[in-house]
Amino acid sequence: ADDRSSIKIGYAVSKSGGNATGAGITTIPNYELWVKDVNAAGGLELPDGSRLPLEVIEYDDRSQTEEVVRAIQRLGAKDKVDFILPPWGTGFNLAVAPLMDKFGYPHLAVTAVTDKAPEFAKRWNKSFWFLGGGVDYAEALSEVLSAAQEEGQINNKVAMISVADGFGIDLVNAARPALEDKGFDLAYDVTYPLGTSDFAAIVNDAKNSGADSFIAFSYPPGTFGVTKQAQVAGYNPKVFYTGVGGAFPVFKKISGGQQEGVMGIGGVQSDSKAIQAYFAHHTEEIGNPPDSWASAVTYSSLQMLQEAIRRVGLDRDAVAKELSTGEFDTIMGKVKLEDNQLRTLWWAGQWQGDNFSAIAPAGGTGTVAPVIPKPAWK
Amino acid sequence: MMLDIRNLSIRYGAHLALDNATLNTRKGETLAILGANGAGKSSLLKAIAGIVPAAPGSSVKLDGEELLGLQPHEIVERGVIAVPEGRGVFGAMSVEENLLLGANPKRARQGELTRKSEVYDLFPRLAERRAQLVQTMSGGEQQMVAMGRALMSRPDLLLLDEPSLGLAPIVIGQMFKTLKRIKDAGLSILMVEQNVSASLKLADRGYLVEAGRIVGTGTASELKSNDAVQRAFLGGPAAPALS
Amino acid sequence: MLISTLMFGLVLGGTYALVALGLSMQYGISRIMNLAHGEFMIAAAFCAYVLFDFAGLSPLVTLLIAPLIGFGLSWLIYTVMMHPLVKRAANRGQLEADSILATFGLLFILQGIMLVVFGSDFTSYSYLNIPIDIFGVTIAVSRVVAFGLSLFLGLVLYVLITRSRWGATLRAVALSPASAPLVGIQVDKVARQAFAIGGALAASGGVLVSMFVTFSATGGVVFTMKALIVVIMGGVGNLLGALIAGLALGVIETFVTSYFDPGLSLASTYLLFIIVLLWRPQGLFGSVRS
Amino acid sequence: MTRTVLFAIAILAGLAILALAPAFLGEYGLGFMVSLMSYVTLATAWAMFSGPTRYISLATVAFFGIGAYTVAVFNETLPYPFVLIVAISIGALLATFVGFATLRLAGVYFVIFSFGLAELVRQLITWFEVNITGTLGRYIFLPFETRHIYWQLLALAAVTIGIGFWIRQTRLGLALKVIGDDELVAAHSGIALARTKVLLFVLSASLMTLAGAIQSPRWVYIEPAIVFNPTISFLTVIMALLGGATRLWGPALGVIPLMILFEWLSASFPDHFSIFLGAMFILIVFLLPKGVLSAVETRLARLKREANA
Amino acid sequence: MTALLKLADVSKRFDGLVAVNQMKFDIKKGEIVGLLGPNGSGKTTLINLISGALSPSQGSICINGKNIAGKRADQIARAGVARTFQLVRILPSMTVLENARVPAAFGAKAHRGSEIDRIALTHLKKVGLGDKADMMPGELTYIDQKRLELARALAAEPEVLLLDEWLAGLNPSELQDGIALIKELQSTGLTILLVEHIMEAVRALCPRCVVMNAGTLIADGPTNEVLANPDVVAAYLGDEYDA
Ligand SMILES: Nc1ncnc2c1ncn2[C@@H]1O[C@H](COP(=O)(O)OP(=O)(O)OP(=O)(O)O)[C@@H](O)[C@H]1O
Ligand SMILES: Nc1ncnc2c1ncn2[C@@H]1O[C@H](COP(=O)(O)OP(=O)(O)OP(=O)(O)O)[C@@H](O)[C@H]1O
Ligand SMILES: [Mg+2]
Ligand SMILES: [Mg+2]
Repeated sequence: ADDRSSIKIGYAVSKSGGNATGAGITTIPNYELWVKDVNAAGGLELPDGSRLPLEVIEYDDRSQTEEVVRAIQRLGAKDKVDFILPPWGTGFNLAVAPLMDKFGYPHLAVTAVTDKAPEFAKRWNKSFWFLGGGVDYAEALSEVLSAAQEEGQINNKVAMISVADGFGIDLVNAARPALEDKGFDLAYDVTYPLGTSDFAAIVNDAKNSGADSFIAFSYPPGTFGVTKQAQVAGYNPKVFYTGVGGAFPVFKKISGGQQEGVMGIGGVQSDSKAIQAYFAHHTEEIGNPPDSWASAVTYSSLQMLQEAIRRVGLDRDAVAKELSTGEFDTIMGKVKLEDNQLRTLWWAGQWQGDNFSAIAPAGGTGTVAPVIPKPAWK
Repeated sequence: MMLDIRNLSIRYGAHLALDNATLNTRKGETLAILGANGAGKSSLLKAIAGIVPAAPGSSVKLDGEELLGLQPHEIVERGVIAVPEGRGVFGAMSVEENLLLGANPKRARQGELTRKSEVYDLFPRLAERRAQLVQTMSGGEQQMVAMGRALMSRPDLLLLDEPSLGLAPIVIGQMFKTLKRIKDAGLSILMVEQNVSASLKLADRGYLVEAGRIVGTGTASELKSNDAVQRAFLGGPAAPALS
Repeated sequence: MLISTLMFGLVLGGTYALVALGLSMQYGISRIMNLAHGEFMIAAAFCAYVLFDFAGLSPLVTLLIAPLIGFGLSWLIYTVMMHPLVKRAANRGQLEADSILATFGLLFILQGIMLVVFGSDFTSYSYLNIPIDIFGVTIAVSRVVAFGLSLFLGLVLYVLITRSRWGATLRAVALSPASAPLVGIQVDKVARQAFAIGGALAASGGVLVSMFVTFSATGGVVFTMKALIVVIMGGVGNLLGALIAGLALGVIETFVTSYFDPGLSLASTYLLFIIVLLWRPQGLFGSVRS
Repeated sequence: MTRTVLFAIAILAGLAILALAPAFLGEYGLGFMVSLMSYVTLATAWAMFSGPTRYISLATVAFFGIGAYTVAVFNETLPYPFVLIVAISIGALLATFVGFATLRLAGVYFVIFSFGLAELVRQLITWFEVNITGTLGRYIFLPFETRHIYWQLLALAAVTIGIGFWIRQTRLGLALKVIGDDELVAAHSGIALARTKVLLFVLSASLMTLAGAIQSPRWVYIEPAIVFNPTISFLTVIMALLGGATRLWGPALGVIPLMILFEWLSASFPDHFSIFLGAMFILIVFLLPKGVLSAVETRLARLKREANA
Repeated sequence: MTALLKLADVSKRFDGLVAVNQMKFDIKKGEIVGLLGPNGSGKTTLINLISGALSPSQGSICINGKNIAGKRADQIARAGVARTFQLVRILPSMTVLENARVPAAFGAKAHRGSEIDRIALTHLKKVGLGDKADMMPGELTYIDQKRLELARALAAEPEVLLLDEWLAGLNPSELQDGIALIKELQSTGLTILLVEHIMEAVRALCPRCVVMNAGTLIADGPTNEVLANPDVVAAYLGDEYDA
């Protein structure tokens, strides 16, 4: 912090192309919000108490891996930014991981769901993995279902559909043994291709399977398609679980205001003051509320970065070390990474009232009890 | 006077295909344009029909109104119908549809059905093949379609580019008879034809084109007995006895 | 089971046909392979969404307005952008290449504008997402409406194009634009008309689809591709062909989903498409000819 | 003769300079060169078949993706050179099959067929992975730095252009041109249509497959949706058309300005990239109707004429 | 002397239509035979069958005793059959010379290197296009395009040449040149099957004619006899034709 007048932050995200929707909901608004917040406070605070404003360099990776790789090379080698924020998506985070490592940037891989996170955290020791792996979500869900079954709320049949991409398959591969372990019978279990737009036949078959629990390890817009189709078909399983998108604010509109009781991946501690403030702040600044899964995690990761810099300065090795070992106050509460991974995460949530509240891990901080059965669609 | 062409020049890039041609037809007259290959005959017809642009300074007037600068479809609406080289039929459509389209110009809507049956009388082959796709027909049959379609447009002036090309002798005979009938009905015809003897039999007057210039004109009988025409067009060295 | 599969398939196929009709006109008649077709649909979908969400206007009302805008806009685009290309093109191949490039550019512009205006979020609203029982099968009314309309539009246009004189001029322009002027057809005007009608169809398709599909600014390509496949399968410019091909795709997809494996549903459509092309290289029903 | 020698020397010198690029280009510049070489290979290989025959193929990414995917599947079990051989074999096999299957298709039917093919391959691989192997998403951990990948791609691009040059010298090139003009005439002149077309298609596809295989280690994580991204096919077509698909150097010359344009736009207008890109495209179509190469040539010819005058 | 080209029971059906029906005739080496018939009688179809553009529904077509029926066009071309097209087909993006180079490189002899250029130029000169070698074929007149097509067929150095109305569209004096050109070709030992509607040319060139009507052979023999045959007159020549 000698003669510099700002801190350069760079990132490359999908602003166009197929990934723009995902990035546009979870990643970009939070980056913008954070930069705004920091600069409004006079800049990023350094150990000596001085503040330097953030200067942002952003690129559009156009949803192409090669582009995101190149953009990171550009940020690291040409723009020589001080810190690089991660791109959106599992694949993209993995694609940039070796480069981030090579350039020595701490890599806060937030929107990456992978069971190999422990391995990766070792391979690239400045990488941090925030969103767990398929096994975590699948096991948490099977816990929820198993508890409900023990209560006699649902039968032991499950209808499960999954989208044929890395995310859906990771989850379904983990869910099968987890559910069977708990004595569930997979009455219907199919995988549909990415890009499927019509779920009439699938929902119909799921309905006919006699299962009380319906699980869709889906991606938007599939998540929305399944929901609408379930409403049309009058499909009212006692548990209705969807994948990505179920926790998006737009889900309320998509379900025609009938989101109550719908479960999904993610969830937040909706009674936490910090989270409520964050939601309000986000809505005010960005124009719409954040999603209730990875948005808060994204913002928290940025808060961690900010705090680490405040503690140790701009030295990237030191920041990485601090992120790895320190404890941080974030909107998600106190956060401490374990082996460079965020493990204190909410794995499943449910729409209760206006909030998508965390319901798993059972008994974890801020989780609420699931409401089963879900009220029928009107 | 019906068609009045003055100083018509046509350029393809640097190449002057037609050089200051001046010619005219009277109403009901049939003109034959004679000339060697590449002389510029087809280009002349195309310019009248508006398919190729004329060089500045040219003028083509129909009943006193300038045609140059009009779009081809506007020229069609004035009754000038062309059957260009290569015929321009709608290959992927049926015979019937080609004729229907022939009657597309507004001027041709009236009396469409009678004209169609006239055309079918004229070319019974077409009547047999109403529904056949034109592209699957023989070359001669396609020529009939083109002629039939032009007649459907109720032309005042027909521009024919080598109408007998590829037709069997029996059909050529019939066609010239038909053209005679068309002519007698009062239509004007401007015809490029290599079958010189047949065309001079039909035509009232003719023009000789050579290398883009009009080098001679005369009545059909004058041309028939003209030495140069004899040599060039009526059999050349094979028929010197005629001169 | 069989009945329900068939019904689901037909209704889905109706959507495919709907998506394809506009492109069939634009590509089949005007010879413009409009890669921005899907973006047009998305724009219409946003239009329906905004009017519904903020002005409470029923999409069925929008369905009367949007096609007019689509028509006008496409008219303009043809005049300003496509016409010079058409005039310049020495042959069909040249025009094809040029129009692919130009409409690819248009695609990005439209997508970019929508990204700026509407953001990248998924957008959806529910209208007529209410069940109706047909032959004991429960289907969303919105989809039935879309199905009915695509059937209606497809058939009406088909009849017009194959039976009327106006249709014959359209086909003449499609088949041999060089010969059309000989029979007094103003090629430029007809091609513009067809392109504009294609735009109107795309707009109505977009409005209808918006009632039951979640869309986003970047999602147009999916529609374009489906449309292209349907158009080609049915025969370029052949609206009845497009209708039947669309329905066939929907039915096959649903049958594979129900009786075989949903994982192969999309593969099966491509497979069907490829088999059809190999079997009948000019599409199921040939091109524009009757 | 001396001209040919000079030309050969110039080419070799150019290659040598390019090969030394890692020494003076930073990581960023090198990354840019990797993309550049990759697209030069793809566009040149594309034009090898599609230029003369005028069959616009959107199957580029089918082969590119197969290359990448093969590396993802075998990189842990086979030595790298063998992986490349496997990739090229699979690509060539598919191309042979597709080549023969599509012989009867022309024009836009071929265009959409080739697009459908890419999607079909992607769907089938996905299905296979989901149902048979149960892994979707594979990892490539090969010890390659950017410069290693760059050198491989540079060599591949050079080979591709070399093959293009060689074809032009042979009867094969002439045969292709005739096929592009009129297949019937070609056949009646004694050209074996099927064999010629398939041969070229396979050659072109094999090069594309290799490009994908070589580039893939850059992405670490491979999923069908990532490697079968249709954008790659579209960009390849556009670059080749922009440069001039019927010329040897055309496609390469189309790649360079577009890559620079992309780079500039995505840095200068990250939020409006699409709009500017689209506008640029339309401008290009209108201003350079015959491609960059011929525009450059006309300009040069005019300069020469003015100099002489 | 055995037949160079021998057709036995050759038929071709299109959907319902029998375009060629059990055609049967032989052509000896060096012979020049006229193939006549009304429009749509199947002449072009027969040419297509012999040259491999279409494959026969039944029958055999032998060249030098080898059956080529059903072989691909390129195989037949390499077996020594060359053809022209009724509607000219040039290769528009290649120069005149390149057009002619193609068969020299791929035809029966498959020449290499500079030999290709030599052969191509020789044949261009032969048809009178020697000075237009560097033009684009689109700039040629229709007739010159036909010349180019002939040159292209000749550059394949075939044994059998199939001419589909190659003389159509020539004016009378050009016709004489054309006839002389074909005579010259024949004198080099080329075997020619010639489809033509111009009787003058047929008489001048072909000692023997084969006549088709509706796909069927109706006459085969010396030209004078054939043209006097009442069936031929009725179907093809018409009363007007003053033989
Ligand atoms: N589109 C064109 N581009 C360039 N030159 C052309 C074009 N069309 C014709 N020409 C040239 O113009 C001249 C006249 O051509 P035109 O077709 O009018 O001759 P024509 O008298 O009809 O000959 P033919 O009897 O062979 O049909 C020829 O030299 C020809 O090469
Ligand atoms: N591909 C096809 N499909 C259907 N019918 C066809 C096809 N090709 C030719 N025919 C028909 O076969 C018959 C013979 O046609 P062909 O072209 O051989 O006649 P031709 O004797 O060459 O006539 P012309 O002297 O007019 O050129 C015609 O009636 C034609 O309509
Ligand atoms: Mg002419
Ligand atoms: Mg014929």
